[in-house]
Amino acid sequence: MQETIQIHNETDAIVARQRGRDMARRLGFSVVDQTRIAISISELARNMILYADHGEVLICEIRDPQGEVGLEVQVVDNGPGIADLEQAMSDGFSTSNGLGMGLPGTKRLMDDFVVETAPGSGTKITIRKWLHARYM
Amino acid sequence: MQETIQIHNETDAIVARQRGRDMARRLGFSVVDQTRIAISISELARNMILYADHGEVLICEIRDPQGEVGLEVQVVDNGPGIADLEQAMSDGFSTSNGLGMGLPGTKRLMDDFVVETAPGSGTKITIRKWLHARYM
Amino acid sequence: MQVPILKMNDVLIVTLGNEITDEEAIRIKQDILVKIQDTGCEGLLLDISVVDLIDSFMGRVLNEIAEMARLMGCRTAISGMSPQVAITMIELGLKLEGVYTALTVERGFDWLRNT
Amino acid sequence: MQVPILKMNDVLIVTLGNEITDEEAIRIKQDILVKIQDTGCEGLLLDISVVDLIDSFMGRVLNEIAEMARLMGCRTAISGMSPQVAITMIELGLKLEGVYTALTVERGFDWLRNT
Ligand SMILES: Nc1ncnc2c1ncn2[C@@H]1O[C@H](COP(=O)(O)OP(=O)(O)O)[C@@H](O)[C@H]1O
Ligand SMILES: Nc1ncnc2c1ncn2[C@@H]1O[C@H](COP(=O)(O)OP(=O)(O)O)[C@@H](O)[C@H]1O
Repeated sequence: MQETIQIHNETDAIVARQRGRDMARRLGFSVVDQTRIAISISELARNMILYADHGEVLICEIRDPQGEVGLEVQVVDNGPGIADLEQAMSDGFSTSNGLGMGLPGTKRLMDDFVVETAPGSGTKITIRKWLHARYM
Repeated sequence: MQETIQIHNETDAIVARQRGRDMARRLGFSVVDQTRIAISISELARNMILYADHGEVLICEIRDPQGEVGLEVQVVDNGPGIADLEQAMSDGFSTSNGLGMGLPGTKRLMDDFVVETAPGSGTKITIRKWLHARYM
Repeated sequence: MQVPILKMNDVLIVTLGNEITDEEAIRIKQDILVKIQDTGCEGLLLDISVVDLIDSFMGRVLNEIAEMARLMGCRTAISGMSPQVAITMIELGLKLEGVYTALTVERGFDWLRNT
Repeated sequence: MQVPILKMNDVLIVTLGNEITDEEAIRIKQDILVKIQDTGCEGLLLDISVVDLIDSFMGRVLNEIAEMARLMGCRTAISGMSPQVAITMIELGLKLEGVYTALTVERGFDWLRNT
């Protein structure tokens, strides 16, 4: 299972989080995990609109070497990138008078959280949730 | 429609915000938008008095290429300018024990917010509100 | 989306939907505040039982409505938050401050009528 | 502008106008505090129903009056804020803390008399 959603405005972000929730439900995630995934997609997609204007969200089913089922979301843009990632990942830091909870909060909600970014080369954030998390 | 108000003291700032409100009303802006415009003029004109001693406020009707009606305010002074604009734009930053909400707050209230400034060459802040904002 | 605002015994009741955009949020705020002024109601009940998540955007909207209503002299209660919404909201790091919370519409309503 | 301060049943009532300058703000603060001392009133009602915006200057004046009155042992209620003032004040980023808010003069007055 794999889906790609182009993100240009908030309505797209709402569609993407709904798709994430649907796929999570089909894979057998609990309602709480479905919500963790949906809220994470919402935060990252809104960031993309705000800081990078547009981009895309890929949602897919994954398996690890042991056959463990998971859901992976990639949020990819060609925006300005994040210069100081450590700062951006800290609770309350925001360059837009936002709450500054999006990145650190999403990290708390998911099992895996990986950022690839550099100034001028866009941002790719990959998040994963495992059906039976070995660590939570 | 265009008006220029010379700003030397707070009474002038009060006149300027009243003129902004009047023009906004004539252009058909809602009472809430009229208030957003008036409060923004008030903040910027008070800053001017405080940091640059005096200056002027220009209020005019504008149209974008698609014919969309808007109201533009230019707040111009020959004061010391702002050395670190990013810092000045962050919530709570003030060099005068102020609340530090004037610049970031005005940005939130308006549709467009542009600052041109350099140390020693004064400050020009241009703000706009569109009658039917395409992005809010 | 035009959000209907119900008036019942001096309490305004608003049922918030799931997919509120920025523009809708701005309109909802204005509609609620004008209604407070027009009706003189001192209680506002936001029912969120159909809301399936509260992200930082929605959290901000709820906090702003409650704070704006308070400035006018009207108290806000929020009813019907589901367990998954509560858990994920706290994990994300959001807070709802200065708002009374109730399990059901009935209890939120009773609280607003009796304070 | 000389702001009249009305005393009614141990509550001081002040109607604030729209265009308060720094100097007037200073005088209003002094007048109110002296009046609190002279009358021994424990309640202060600031009616802002004609105020058409609260910018950071006005927000600071209101907060200062309330805080000074509190230090003297007098509680403050603010009544009559309009929807557009509430919305823009919050969007600007201002807060009114430690102040009771009421929809109308009557309700603010009742609250001050009963607490
Ligand atoms: N896709 C992105 N592109 C560029 N910068 C970003 C992106 N996402 C987040 N950032 C930066 O990281 C900061 C922190 O993000 P976040 O924790 O979500 O808080 P907020 O969005 O409230 O500011 C943002 O203020 C912004 O500077
Ligand atoms: N017109 C101006 N000229 C020079 N500096 C200014 C001007 N306007 C604002 N500033 C600087 O920007 C800072 C932030 O302004 P603002 O957000 O309005 O907060 P505050 O006025 O409460 O300090 C001010 O403290 C000042 O240092």
